[in-house]
Amino acid sequence: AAANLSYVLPHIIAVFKAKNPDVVVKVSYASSGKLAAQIQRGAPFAIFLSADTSYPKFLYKKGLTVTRPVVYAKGALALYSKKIATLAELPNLSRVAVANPSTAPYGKAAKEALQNAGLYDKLKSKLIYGQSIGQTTAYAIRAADAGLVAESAMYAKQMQPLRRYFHTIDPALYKPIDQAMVLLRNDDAARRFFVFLLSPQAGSIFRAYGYTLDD
Amino acid sequence: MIDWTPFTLSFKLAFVTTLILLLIGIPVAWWLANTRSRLKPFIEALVSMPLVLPPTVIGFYVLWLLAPESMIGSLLEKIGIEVVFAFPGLVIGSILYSFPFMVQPLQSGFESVDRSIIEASYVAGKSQLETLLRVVLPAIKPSLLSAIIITFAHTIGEFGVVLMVGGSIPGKTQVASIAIYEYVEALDYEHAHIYSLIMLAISFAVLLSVYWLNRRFKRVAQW
Amino acid sequence: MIDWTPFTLSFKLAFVTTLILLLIGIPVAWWLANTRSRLKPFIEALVSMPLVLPPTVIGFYVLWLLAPESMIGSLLEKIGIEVVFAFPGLVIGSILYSFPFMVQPLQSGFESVDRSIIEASYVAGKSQLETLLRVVLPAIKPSLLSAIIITFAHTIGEFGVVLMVGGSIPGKTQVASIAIYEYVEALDYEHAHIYSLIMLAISFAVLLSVYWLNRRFKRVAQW
Amino acid sequence: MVALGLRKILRDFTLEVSLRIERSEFVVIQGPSGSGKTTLLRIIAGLEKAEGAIEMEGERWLDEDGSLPPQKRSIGFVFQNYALFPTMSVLQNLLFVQNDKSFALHLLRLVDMLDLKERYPHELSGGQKQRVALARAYMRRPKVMLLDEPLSALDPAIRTHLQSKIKELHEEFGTTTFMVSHDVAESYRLADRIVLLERGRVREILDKEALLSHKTHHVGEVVDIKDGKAYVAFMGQIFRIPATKDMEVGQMVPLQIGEIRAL
Amino acid sequence: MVALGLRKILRDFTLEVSLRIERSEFVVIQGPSGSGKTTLLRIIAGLEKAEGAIEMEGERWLDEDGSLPPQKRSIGFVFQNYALFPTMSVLQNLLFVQNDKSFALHLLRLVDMLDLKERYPHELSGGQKQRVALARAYMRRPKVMLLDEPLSALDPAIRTHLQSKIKELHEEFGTTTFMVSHDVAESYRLADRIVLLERGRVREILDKEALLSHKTHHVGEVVDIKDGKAYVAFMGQIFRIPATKDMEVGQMVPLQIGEIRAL
Ligand SMILES: Nc1ncnc2c1ncn2[C@@H]1O[C@H](COP(=O)(O)OP(=O)(O)OP(=O)(O)O)[C@@H](O)[C@H]1O
Ligand SMILES: Nc1ncnc2c1ncn2[C@@H]1O[C@H](COP(=O)(O)OP(=O)(O)OP(=O)(O)O)[C@@H](O)[C@H]1O
Ligand SMILES: [Mg+2]
Ligand SMILES: [Mg+2]
Repeated sequence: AAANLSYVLPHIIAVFKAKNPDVVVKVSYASSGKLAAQIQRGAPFAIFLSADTSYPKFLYKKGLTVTRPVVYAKGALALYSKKIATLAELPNLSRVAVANPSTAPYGKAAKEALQNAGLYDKLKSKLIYGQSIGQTTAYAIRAADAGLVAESAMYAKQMQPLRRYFHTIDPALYKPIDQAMVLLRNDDAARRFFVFLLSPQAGSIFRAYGYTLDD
Repeated sequence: MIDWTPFTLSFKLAFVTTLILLLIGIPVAWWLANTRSRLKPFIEALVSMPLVLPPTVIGFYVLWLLAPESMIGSLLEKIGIEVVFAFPGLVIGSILYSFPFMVQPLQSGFESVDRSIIEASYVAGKSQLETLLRVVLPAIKPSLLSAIIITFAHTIGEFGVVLMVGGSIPGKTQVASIAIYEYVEALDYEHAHIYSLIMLAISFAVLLSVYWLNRRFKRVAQW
Repeated sequence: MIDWTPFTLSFKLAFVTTLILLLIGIPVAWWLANTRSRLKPFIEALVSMPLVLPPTVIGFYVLWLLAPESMIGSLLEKIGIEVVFAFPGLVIGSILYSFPFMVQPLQSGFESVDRSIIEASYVAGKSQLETLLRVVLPAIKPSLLSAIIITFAHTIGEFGVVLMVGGSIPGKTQVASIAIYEYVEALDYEHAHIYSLIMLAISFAVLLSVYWLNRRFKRVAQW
Repeated sequence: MVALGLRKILRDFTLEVSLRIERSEFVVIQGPSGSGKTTLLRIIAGLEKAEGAIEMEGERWLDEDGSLPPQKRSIGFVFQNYALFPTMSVLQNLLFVQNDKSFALHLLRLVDMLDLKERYPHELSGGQKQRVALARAYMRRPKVMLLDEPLSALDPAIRTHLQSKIKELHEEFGTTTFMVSHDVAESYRLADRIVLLERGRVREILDKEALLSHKTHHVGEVVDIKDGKAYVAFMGQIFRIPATKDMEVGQMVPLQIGEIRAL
Repeated sequence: MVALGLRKILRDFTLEVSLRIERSEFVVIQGPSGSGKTTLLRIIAGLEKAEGAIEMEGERWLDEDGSLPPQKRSIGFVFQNYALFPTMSVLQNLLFVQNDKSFALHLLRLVDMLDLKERYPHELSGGQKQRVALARAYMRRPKVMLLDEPLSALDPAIRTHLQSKIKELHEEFGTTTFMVSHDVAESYRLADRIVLLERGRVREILDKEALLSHKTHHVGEVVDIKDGKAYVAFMGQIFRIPATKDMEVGQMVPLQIGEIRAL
C-alpha cells in the first residue's frame, strides 16, 4: 500500500478482522513507484493500493491485474505552517516543502494548486522536494517554513499536538488526488478485503482520516 | 508493544551475508593482492562498482535479474527456490551491495602482510590454503575485523536494496531498517525513535563485545 | 537530453566529503590505533554506529539536529550559513554517514604498520605529525587507498542521507544518485538506465585510472 | 648427488652458479655483501624463479619443464630476517611445521629456548628469535637444510655451542646443508666444502682436500702486534701469543687450542 | 659526563644498570643473547620507558620528573632489524633525516652504497640494508650514537673497513658511542670500555687491558672418565683435564680456553 495510508489502514484492517477473523492481512508500505516495479516483477501481493491512478493503470494495461483500477478514496492537500495560514502568504517565506511532482501524486497536486493560485513561478526557487509525502511532512514540521502536505497526515497520532498548524486548501485549486487500487490475485480472502475497502463502513473510516469520497 | 521479528530478521540477514561474503571475499581479495594480471586494475574498479549506484537502483536491477520472468529467476523457480520477495533475495542483494566492503579491507590487509612469513609457511610444506588460513589471516586480524564489522554493520543499516528486492513483507522480508524507515515515513516518530534506539543498543552491544574480546585477546597474544 | 548538473554535483560532493573525512579520519584512526585508553572499545563501537541505522533515518536525525528550529541550526543561521537544503548540509550528512568507511581501513592500516620505522623516524628527530605524514601514511598506502575509494564511491552512490538533508533541489542538492532514484520511482526506466550507465561509466573511469596509476607507481617504488 | 646450474637476473645483478656436490655434504657459502648468497638459497628453496636446473638426490626440483613448488621440496630454511609467525608462540611456531611436541621440545632445549617457549616473537630479543628460527627449520627433518647466517646475532659462547649442534643434527639426519656464514672460523669448523661467491659467480670452491689442512685447527684474527706479541681474537677472547714475522694486523691465522680448563 | 641509573621490568626479565662514562667515549656492550643489550640502547634512546635517570653531557634525559622525547635527544640509532623506511629509496632514507645531499652522498660512499642509492629497501641484500642503516644513523651528526650490532650481517673485509670508518666518525664528531657487538676482535679494536651484561645486570666493566685477561665460558661434553682424568670433547677435539668428583660421562661442563698456539 502507498505510504500515506499507514495511518488509516490499520484502523480499517482492525474493523475488517473483527468480521473476518480467518483472514490475515499483511501490509507492505512503500512508495507507489517501488510497489509498481515490484508487482511487475512478480511480487506476491494480492491488492495494490496506490496513491494515485497512474500506477494501477500502468499495471492494468500490462495485464497484471484481475480488476480495473478502482478509486477507493481521494486525498486532499493541506497547508502546514507555523508562520502563515493561507497559500497567498507563501511568497513571504523562504523555504516551502512539497512532494516531488514527478514521483509523488501529492506533489503533482501541489504543483497544480500553486500554479492555479498563480504562485508557482514566484515560489519555484524556494521549493524543497520531499521524495514522499512523509518526508515532505517531516520537512514542513521541522526544517521548512511551510509545506503542502496530505490532509490525512493531520490524523496521525504524532500530529495531534500540531493540528492547529494544518490549514485547508481550496479543493478547487487542484484535481482531487484519486487513489486507486487493483486486485492482483484472484483469491477469496483478497477479494473479501477488496470489497470491504469499497464498503460504506470503510468509507467512513477514510473520511475520518481526511480523505474524501464520491457519494 | 515492540515487535522483535524485524530485529531478528536483520541480524539473521547480516550474519548470513557476512558469512557468505567472507567465503567469497577472502579468495577474491587474496587473488587481487597476489595477481600480476594486467586485468587487475579493471577488476579492482569493477569490485567497487556496486557502491556508486544508489542502493534502491541496485535493488531494482537485482529484481529485474532475479524475477521469475527472467532467465535466472525462472531457473531458480524451477528448482523450487523462491528468491525475490523472500529471504534468499535479501541475502543475494546484500551480498552484491556489500561486496566491496568485504573485499577492499581484506585486499589491503593481504597487500601489506610480510611476504617472508608466507614463504616460511610454504617452506614448511603448507599449501596456499593452509597458509592463508593459519598464517596470513591471523596476521591481518585488524583488517579482517574491520572488513567483518563494516560488512555486518552496513548490512544491518542498509534498506534500499533490501526493500526493493524483498518488498517489506512483515515477518519475512521486513527487516528492522525497513521498519524504522516506514515509521519515519508514517510520521510515527515515537516508534521510529524506539526502534532506532533498540537497533543502536543491540548493535553497540554486539560491536562493543567484539572489540572488547579483540582487545583482551590481544593482551594475551600481542602482535 | 541529459542534464549534467547532478553528475557534477555528485562528484563535487564526493570530492569534498572525502577530503574533509581524510582530515578528520586520519587523526581519529591514528589515535585509535595508538591509544591504550580503556575507552578504546567504546569509541571503536561508536565509530561504527552510523552504519547500523538506515541512511534515511540518519538523514532524518541530522535534519532534526540542523534545522533552523534547532539550537545548532539557529546558531548557524545567525552567522549566515545555510545548512539544510544546501550543499553544506549534504557534506555534513555524508561525512557523518561515511565516517566509519574512512576510519576503519585507516585504523587497521595503522595497527599493522611496523613499529620500528616509526621509532626510526622519532629517533631522526621527526615529530609525530611529520612521521605520520611522511613515514606512516606512505607505508600503509593500500589501506589509505582503500579508505579513500570506499568513501568516495560510497558518497557517490549514497542517497538516503543526502535526500533527507538536501531536499532534492535541482542544481543545488539534487545529486545524480537522487536523480536516478527519481526516475526509477517515476517508472521512467529509460532515463534511469541512461543515468545509471553514465554514473557507472564515469565512476569506472575514475577508479580505473586511480588503480592504474597506483599500479604504475608501485612498479617504480615497489613495497 | 646434488647438481645445480642456475641463472637469475635481478636488474643489473646476475647470479650464475654451477655446482655439483655429494649428498649429505655440508656446504658453506661465503661472499661479500650483495654477492648473491641469499638469492642462491632462495632459488634452491623454490622461492625465487630462475632459469636452469636443480637436481637434488635423484629428484628434479627445477628444469625446463618447470619448477617443483617449495612445499614439495623437503627443505628447512632459516631466513636472514627469521620470518617467525607473529601470531604464534615459540612452541606453536615449531608445531605449525610438524605436530610433534616431543621433537619440538627437544629442539628448543638444544637452542636453549625451552624457558621461553610460550613467548610470542615480539617478546624476544634478536638472538632469541634467531634461535627459534633455527629450531623451527629442523622440525620437518628436511633432506636439505638452507641456513642464511643462522648464528649472526649470537654471542660467541652460544654460537660455538650451536655450531656443534648444527653439525650433529646434520650428521644424524644425513641432511645436505647449505649455510651462509661470514665467520671464517665457523666455516672451517663446519664445512665439507666452501663456495666463495663474488658478484653472483662462484669465484672459488674449497673442497675437502683444500680444507683438510685447516681441519684439525682453528683460525683467529690478529688484532694487534706489540713487543713481539700478537694479540689474537679467538672464540670471544683475546689471547696473547708470540708473534711470527709474517703476521699482520687483521690477518686470520691458524691456531690450535693448547689447553682447556674446567671451571 | 654520561651517567645512567636505570631499572626496567619486562615480565620475568629485569634490567638494572648503573654506568658512568666520559663524554666521547666508545663503549662496547657485550653479553649473551637476551641479556638486555637492545633494551638498554632503547632506553637511552627514549624508545622504552624506564625508572631511573639518564644524564647526558649536562642534559637530563630522564629523571623522576619525566623523560625527554626521543626527538629531542640528539641520537643516531642503528636498529638490529635496520628499520629502513620501505617507501623511500636509499638516498631518500638518508635525506629524510637531514636534507643535506652532499653529506648523504659522502656517507653512502663510506659504506660503499653509492651505486645503489636509488634502490628501495626491498631490493637490497641483508648486508646492504645494514650499511644503509649505519649511514642513516650518522646523518644527524648526533651527540650520542647507539649501534645495535651494526656489522653483524657483513663479511670480514667490509666489516673491518667499516670498523675503521666508525672509529673515524666517532673521533671526528666527538660522539659518545654505545655499540652492541658479539665480536671480540671488533670490541678490542674499537672500545675504550667494554660493558659486559648478564641477565640484565652489569657483570663487569673492562677497559682494553682488562679484556686480555677476560675469559669467556664455553661448554664441552665429557666423553669418558678414567684414572682421575676427564676426556672432554670440545670444538672437535678431545682434551684431557683433571676430573672433579661430580663429573659424569655425557654431561656438559663449563670450560675456559687456557691457552692457544699458533701453527
Ligand atoms: N615485550 C617483552 N615482554 C617480555 N620480555 C621481553 C620483551 N621484550 C624483550 N623481552 C626480554 O628481555 C630480555 C632482553 O631483551 P633484549 O632484546 O634487550 O636482549 P639483547 O641483549 O639485545 O639480546 P640479543 O643479543 O639476542 O639481541 C630478553 O630476555 C627478552 O626475552
Ligand atoms: N628486487 C631486487 N631488485 C634488484 N636487485 C636486487 C633485488 N633483490 C636483490 N637484489 C640485488 O641482488 C644482489 C644479491 O642479493 P642477495 O640478497 O642474494 O645478497 P647476499 O649475498 O645475501 O648479501 P648479504 O650478505 O648482504 O645478505 C644484491 O646486490 C642486491 O642488491
Ligand atoms: Mg643475504
Ligand atoms: Mg638485541
